[in-house]
Amino acid sequence: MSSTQTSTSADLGTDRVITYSEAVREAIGQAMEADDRVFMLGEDIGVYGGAFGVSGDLYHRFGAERIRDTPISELGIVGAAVGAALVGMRPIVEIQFSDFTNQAMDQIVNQAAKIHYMLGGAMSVPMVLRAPLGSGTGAAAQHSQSLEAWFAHVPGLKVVMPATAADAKGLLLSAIDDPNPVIVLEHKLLYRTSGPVPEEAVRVPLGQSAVRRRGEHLTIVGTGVMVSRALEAAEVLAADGIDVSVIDPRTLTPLDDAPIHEDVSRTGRALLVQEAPGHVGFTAELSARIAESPTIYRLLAPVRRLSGLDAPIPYAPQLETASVPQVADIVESAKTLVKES
Amino acid sequence: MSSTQTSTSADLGTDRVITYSEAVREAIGQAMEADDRVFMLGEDIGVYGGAFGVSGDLYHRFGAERIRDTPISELGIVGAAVGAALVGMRPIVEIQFSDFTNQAMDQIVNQAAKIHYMLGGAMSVPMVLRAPLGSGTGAAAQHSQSLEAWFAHVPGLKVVMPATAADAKGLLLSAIDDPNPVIVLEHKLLYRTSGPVPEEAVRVPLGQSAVRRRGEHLTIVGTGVMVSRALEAAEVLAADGIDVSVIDPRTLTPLDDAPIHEDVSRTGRALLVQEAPGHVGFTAELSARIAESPTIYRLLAPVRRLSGLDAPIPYAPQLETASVPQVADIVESAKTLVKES
Amino acid sequence: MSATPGTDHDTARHALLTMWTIRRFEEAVDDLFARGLMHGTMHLSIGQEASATGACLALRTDDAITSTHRGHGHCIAKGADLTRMMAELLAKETGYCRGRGGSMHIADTATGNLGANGIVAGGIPIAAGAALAFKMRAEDRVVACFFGDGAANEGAFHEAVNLAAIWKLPVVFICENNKYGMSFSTEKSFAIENISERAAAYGIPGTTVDGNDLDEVYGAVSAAVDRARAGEGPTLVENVTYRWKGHSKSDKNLYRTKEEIAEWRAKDPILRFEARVKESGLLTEEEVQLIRTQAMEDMRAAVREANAAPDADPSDLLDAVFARA
Amino acid sequence: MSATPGTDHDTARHALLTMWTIRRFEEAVDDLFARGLMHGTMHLSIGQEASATGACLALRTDDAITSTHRGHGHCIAKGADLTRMMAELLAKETGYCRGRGGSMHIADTATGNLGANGIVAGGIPIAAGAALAFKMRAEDRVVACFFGDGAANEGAFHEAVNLAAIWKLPVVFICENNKYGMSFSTEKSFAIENISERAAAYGIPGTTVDGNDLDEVYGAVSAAVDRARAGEGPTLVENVTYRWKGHSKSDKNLYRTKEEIAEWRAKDPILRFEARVKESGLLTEEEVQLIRTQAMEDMRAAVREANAAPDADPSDLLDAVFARA
Ligand SMILES: Cc1ncc(C[n+]2csc(CCOP(=O)(O)OP(=O)(O)O)c2C)c(N)n1
Ligand SMILES: Cc1ncc(C[n+]2csc(CCOP(=O)(O)OP(=O)(O)O)c2C)c(N)n1
Ligand SMILES: [Mg+2]
Ligand SMILES: [Mg+2]
Repeated sequence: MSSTQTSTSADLGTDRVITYSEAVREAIGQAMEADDRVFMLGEDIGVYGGAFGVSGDLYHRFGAERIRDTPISELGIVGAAVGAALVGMRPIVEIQFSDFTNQAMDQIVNQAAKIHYMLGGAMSVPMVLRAPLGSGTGAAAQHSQSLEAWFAHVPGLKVVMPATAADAKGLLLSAIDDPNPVIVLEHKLLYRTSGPVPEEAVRVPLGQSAVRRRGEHLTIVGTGVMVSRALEAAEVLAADGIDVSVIDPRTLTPLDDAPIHEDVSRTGRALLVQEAPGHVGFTAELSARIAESPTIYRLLAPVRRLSGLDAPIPYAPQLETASVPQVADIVESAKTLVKES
Repeated sequence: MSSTQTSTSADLGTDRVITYSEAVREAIGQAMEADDRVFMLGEDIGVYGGAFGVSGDLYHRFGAERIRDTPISELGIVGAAVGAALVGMRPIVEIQFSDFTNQAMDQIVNQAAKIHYMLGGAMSVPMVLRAPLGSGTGAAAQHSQSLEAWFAHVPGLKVVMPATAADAKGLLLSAIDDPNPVIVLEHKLLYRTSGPVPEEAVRVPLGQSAVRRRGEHLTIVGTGVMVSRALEAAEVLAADGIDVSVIDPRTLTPLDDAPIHEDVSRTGRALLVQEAPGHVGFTAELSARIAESPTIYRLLAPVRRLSGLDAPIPYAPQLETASVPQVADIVESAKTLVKES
Repeated sequence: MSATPGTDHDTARHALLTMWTIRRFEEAVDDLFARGLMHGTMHLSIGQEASATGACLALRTDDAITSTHRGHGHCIAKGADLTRMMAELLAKETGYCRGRGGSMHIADTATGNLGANGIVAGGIPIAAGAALAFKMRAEDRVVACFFGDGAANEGAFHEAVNLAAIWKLPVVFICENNKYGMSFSTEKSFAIENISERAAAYGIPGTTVDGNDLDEVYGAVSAAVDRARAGEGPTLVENVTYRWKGHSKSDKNLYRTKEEIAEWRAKDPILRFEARVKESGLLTEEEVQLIRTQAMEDMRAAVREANAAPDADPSDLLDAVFARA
Repeated sequence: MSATPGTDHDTARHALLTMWTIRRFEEAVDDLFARGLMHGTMHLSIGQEASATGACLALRTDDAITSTHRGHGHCIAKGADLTRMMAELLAKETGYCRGRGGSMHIADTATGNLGANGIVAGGIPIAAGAALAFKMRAEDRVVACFFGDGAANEGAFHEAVNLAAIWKLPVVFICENNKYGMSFSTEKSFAIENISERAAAYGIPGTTVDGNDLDEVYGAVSAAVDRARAGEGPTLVENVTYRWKGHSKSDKNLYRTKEEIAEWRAKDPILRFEARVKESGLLTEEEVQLIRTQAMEDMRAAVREANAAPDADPSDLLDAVFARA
C-alpha cells in the first residue's frame, strides 16, 4: 500500500502535510474548541491516547471530562452517547476496533438509527461513532473485519469511509455537524499515511463522491484503503497502456452514485473493489445500481467485483494478504476486464 | 398476502396440510426425539409456548431441561448455545424477534461464525438460531426489521429463509444436522399459513434454490413472505398475459444461483424482490451476480429491484403497508419491466 | 417535586387523578384493542399505577425520564397530553409520533420523556447518557429511568448502572418488579431475593419498596432524586408491583394462577391510596368521586378527539428518516 | 485435581515448572516480537503466572477452560504443547490453529481449552454454555472461566454469571484482576473495593485472594471446583495480580508509575513460591535449579522446532470456513 495520497496540495489549497490520524485529531480538537457540546467517549482515549493513538494529546488539551475514558462497556458507552445526544450534546464515541460495534448494535441500530423516525421527528440523535476497520495488522478474525455494509443497510445511519487525510478531517467535521448518527469507519492502515490537509476547519460534505483519477478504459470504484491501492494499480496499468478512473464514494449512505454512472458510461467497464467479503457486500449495491440503470447499456463487459474472500481474516501474514485484494490483484482484474471486451 | 402455498401435495408426496409454525415445531420435536444432543433455549418458550406460539407443547413433551426458558439475556443465551455446541450439544436458540439479535451480535458474529476457522478446524459450532423477522403486525421499528443481509455477509454463518411450511420443516432439519451455525429467519406473517408437509423427517438440503413457478417473460426472485406475494402477483400478471417465473433461493448462504442465471437467461428480465430496505440488501447481491456473469448479455432490460423503503418500519397500518412491497407493487414493477423492453 | 402526596391536599388530588387517568386510559386501550379498533400490540400497566405516579411526583418538569414498552403510565404521569397519546395509538397524524411510533415508542418530549422503548433495557444506557449531559453542563436536572425486573438481566442494565455509579451521574434507576418478565418469574430468573441487592455490585444504594403504595414509592424516589441532584450519584429503587393484565394481547396467563392475580387485585394501588386519604381526611368522598369522574371524562374526550383526527400520512416516509440541519 | 502444591512434592514440582514455563515462553515471545520475528500483537501475562497455574492445578484434564487475549498462561497450565503454541505464534501450519488464529485464539482443544478470545468477556457466556452441557449430560465436569477485571464491566459477564447462578451450573468464574483494563484502573472503572463483591448480585459466593500466591489461588479455586462438581453452582474467584509488561506492544505505560511496577515485581509469584517450598524443604535448591533449566530448555526446543515447521498454507482458505458433516 502506498503512503502517499493523490489529492494534490493545489487541489486543497494547502502545502501542509499531516497524517490521517493527525487529521482526525485536528478535526475533533477544532470541533471541541468551537462547540462546548462536543465531547469524546471511549476506551483508553485519555492518558493512553487511544489504541491507535488517534486521540493523542486531546486529553491534555481538553481534560478528563470532555475526553472521557470509559470502562470496557461498548453497549453502555454508545447508549450514553445516544442519551447525551438526545438532550443536546454532540458526543463522539470511539470504538477501539469496529469489530466491537457488535457489542453495541442495539444502541446503534435499534436506538440511534430509529429514534428520530419513531418519535415522528420530535428528537434527533446527533452523534458520531468512529471506529477503525480492516485487516493488515495481524490481529486476526475478531479484530480485522470490514462491516461497512451492515451500517449502510440500516436506514437512519449515515456511513462515512474517509480514504485520505483531508477527507478524514473534512468528513469528520461534517459528521459532527450532522444532526443524525454518523458512523465513521477509518481504515487502520491509513492512520499513518499522510497528505495535504487545510489547517482551517474545512468541511467535506457528506454524500459527495470524489473522482480521484480520470481514465479512458475502465472505472475502478472503491473506498478506504482500496482507494490508494486502486491508484497504485492505476500507475501500473498506465505503464501497460490501460488508463483507468478511480472513484471513491466516501459516503456509503447517502450514496452519490452520479459520478459512477457518468464515468462507467464513458469507460464501459466497472471494477468494484472492497476489502470486505464479497457476498452481500457494499460493492453489490454499486453493481446493482449499474445493472438497474441505463448505464447497463453502456457496458462493454460484465461488471466485475473484486472483494475479500468469504472467510474470516486469518492471523498468518501471507494468509491475511491472500484474503483481501492487493494492488496486484486489482491490476490483474483490471487487465482481465479490459481484455474480456 | 395469500395463505396458500404453491408446493402441491403431489410434489411433496403428502396430503397432510399443517401450518408453518406447526412445521417448525414438528421439525424440532422430531430432531429432539432422534438426538439427545438437541435442545432448545429461549425466552418464554416453555409453558408460554413461545412469543409466536412456535414451541407450543414441546415443553410438555420434553420438559423444562430441554425446552429451556431463559431470562431476557439474548447475548447470554446465544453464548450459552455456542459453549454447549462446542462441547457436543446441538442447541436451537429462539430469539423472540430477530431485531434482538442486535443484543447478541458478538456471540453470533465474533464467536459462532469464526471459531471453527480461527481454531484451524479444531472445533465447530453446530447450533441453530431461529428468529422471526419482518413487518406486518404493527409492532413498529424495533420489532419489524429484516436483517438477513447482515448475516449473509458474515463468513461462517449459513442463512436460511423458509417460505413454505414444507421448507420450514425440511430446512430446519438440515440446519440442525449441519455442523455449523445456521441462522433461520422465519417471517412472522408466514407462521399461520399452511401447506403440505411430509410427516417423516424429510430434509430439504441447504444451498438449493426452489423454482416455484416457470414463466416465459420475467423472472421474479424473492425469499420469505415475498415468495407467496410473488406467486399471487404471478396470477394477476397471467391474467394480463404476462407469464413469470418465481424463484426462491431459500438459503442465502450458501447461495445456489444457477437456477437464477438459467431462468433469467431464458426470460431476459429479472425482478428482485425483498422486504428489507434496498440499500445494500440481499437482492443487491443477486443483481450483482447477474451483472457480473454472462447472464448480463441475455438481459432485455435492466435488472430491477423492488425493496422496502430505506426507512424504519412505522406503526400505522397504512404506513407500514406503504413501506414494504405488496402484491400490487410486484405486479406494477413486473409490468413496467416487461413494457420497458 | 411536590409535597408528600399522603399529607398534602393538592398533591393527593393530583396523584389520585393521575392514577385514575392511567387506569382509565389503559382500560380504553384494552377495549379499543379488543374491539379491533386498535392496531399492533399493547402492554398495559393496570395495577402498577402507583409506581409511575409516585416516581414522577418526585420529579421536576425539567427532569427527564426514560420509559419502557409498558410506558403509558410513565408518559401520563410525566405530564403528557391524553389526546395526543390516544391519537398515536390510533395511528393518527396528530399523535405524538405522527403514527410512526405507536404504543412502544410514544413520548411527550416536551415534558422530558426521552422515549418509551420496545427494547427491554434499551432505555437504561440512554438514561445514563442524558444524566451525563446534565452533569457535564452543571444543570441540576435528574433522570428517572424506568425498567422492569426482566430488564435487570440484560447486559445493558449492568453496563449503564456501572457507568452511572463510577461517574456519580444524576440518575435514579427505578426497577418496576412486577414479578414476571413476560412469563418468566423472578423466582426463576434471579437467585437473589430483591433486585435492589444488585445495587451493591456497583457501589450505590439500593432499596426495595411496596410499589403499590404511592407514598412509599414517592418517598424512596424523592430521596434518590435529592441524592442525585446533590451530586451524590445514582440509586436503585425497586418498586414491587404486579400487572393485572396479560403481558400483551397474546398472553394466555398459563404461567400464573388465578389466585395470584386475585390476590394482587386486592392490593389495588389506587383504592389503597383512596382509602388512606379518605381515612386521614385529606380528601373527601365527594372529591374522590369528582376525581374519578374527571379521569373518565378526560379519557372519553381523548378518545373522541383522537378519533376525529386525520390518519397518519404516508406521503413523506422517506423524508422523515433523517433530521435536517 | 492435584494435592496441595504447597505441601506435596510432585505437585510443587509441577506447579513451579509450569510457572517457569509460562514465564520463559512469554519472554521468548516478547523477544521474538521485539526482533521483528513475530507478527501481530501479543498480550503477555508475565507476573500473573500463579493465577493460571494455581487455577488449572485444581482442574481435571477433562474439565474445560475458557481463556482470554492474555491466554498463553492458561493454555500452558491446562497442558498444551509448547511447540504447537510457538508454531501458532510463528504463523506455522503446525500451530494449534494452523496459523489462522494467532496469539488471541490459540487453544489446545484436546486438553479442554475451549479457546482464547480476542473479545473482552467473549468467553464468559461460552463457559456457561459448556457447563450447561456438562450438567445436562450429568457429566461431573467443570468449566473454569478466566477473564480480566475489565471484562467484569461488559454485559456478557452479567448475563452469563446470572445464567450460571440460576441454573446452578458447574462453572468457576476466575477474575484475574491485574488492576487495569488496558490503561483504565479498577479504581476508576469500579465503585466497589473487590470485584468479588459482585457475586452477591447473582446469589453466588465470591472470594478475593492474593493472585500472586499459588497456594491461595489453588485453595480458592479448588473449593469452588468442588462446589461446582457437587452440583452447588458457580463461584466467583478474584485473583488479585499484576502484569509487569505493557498491555500490548503499543503501550507506553503512561497510566501507571515505575514505582508501582517495581512494587509488584517484588511480589513475583514464582520467586515467592520457590522461597516457600525451599524454606519448607519441599524442594531442594538443586531441584529448583533443575526446574528452571528444564523450563528454559523446553522453551528453546519449542522455538527451534516451531521455526523449522512449514509456514501456514494459504491454499485452502475458503475451504476452512465451514465444518464438514
Ligand atoms: C431485548 C429484548 N428482548 C426481548 C423482548 C421481548 N419482550 C418484550 S417485553 C418482555 C418482558 C419484559 O419484562 P420486564 O422487563 O419485567 O417488564 P414487564 O413487561 O414485566 O413490564 C419481553 C421478553 C424485547 N422487547 N427486547
Ligand atoms: C469487547 C472488547 N472491547 C475492547 C477490547 C480491546 N481490549 C483488548 S484487551 C483490553 C483490556 C482488557 O482488560 P482486562 O479484562 O482487565 O484484561 P487484561 O488485559 O488486564 O488481562 C481491551 C480494552 C476488546 N478486545 N474487546
Ligand atoms: Mg416484569
Ligand atoms: Mg486487567
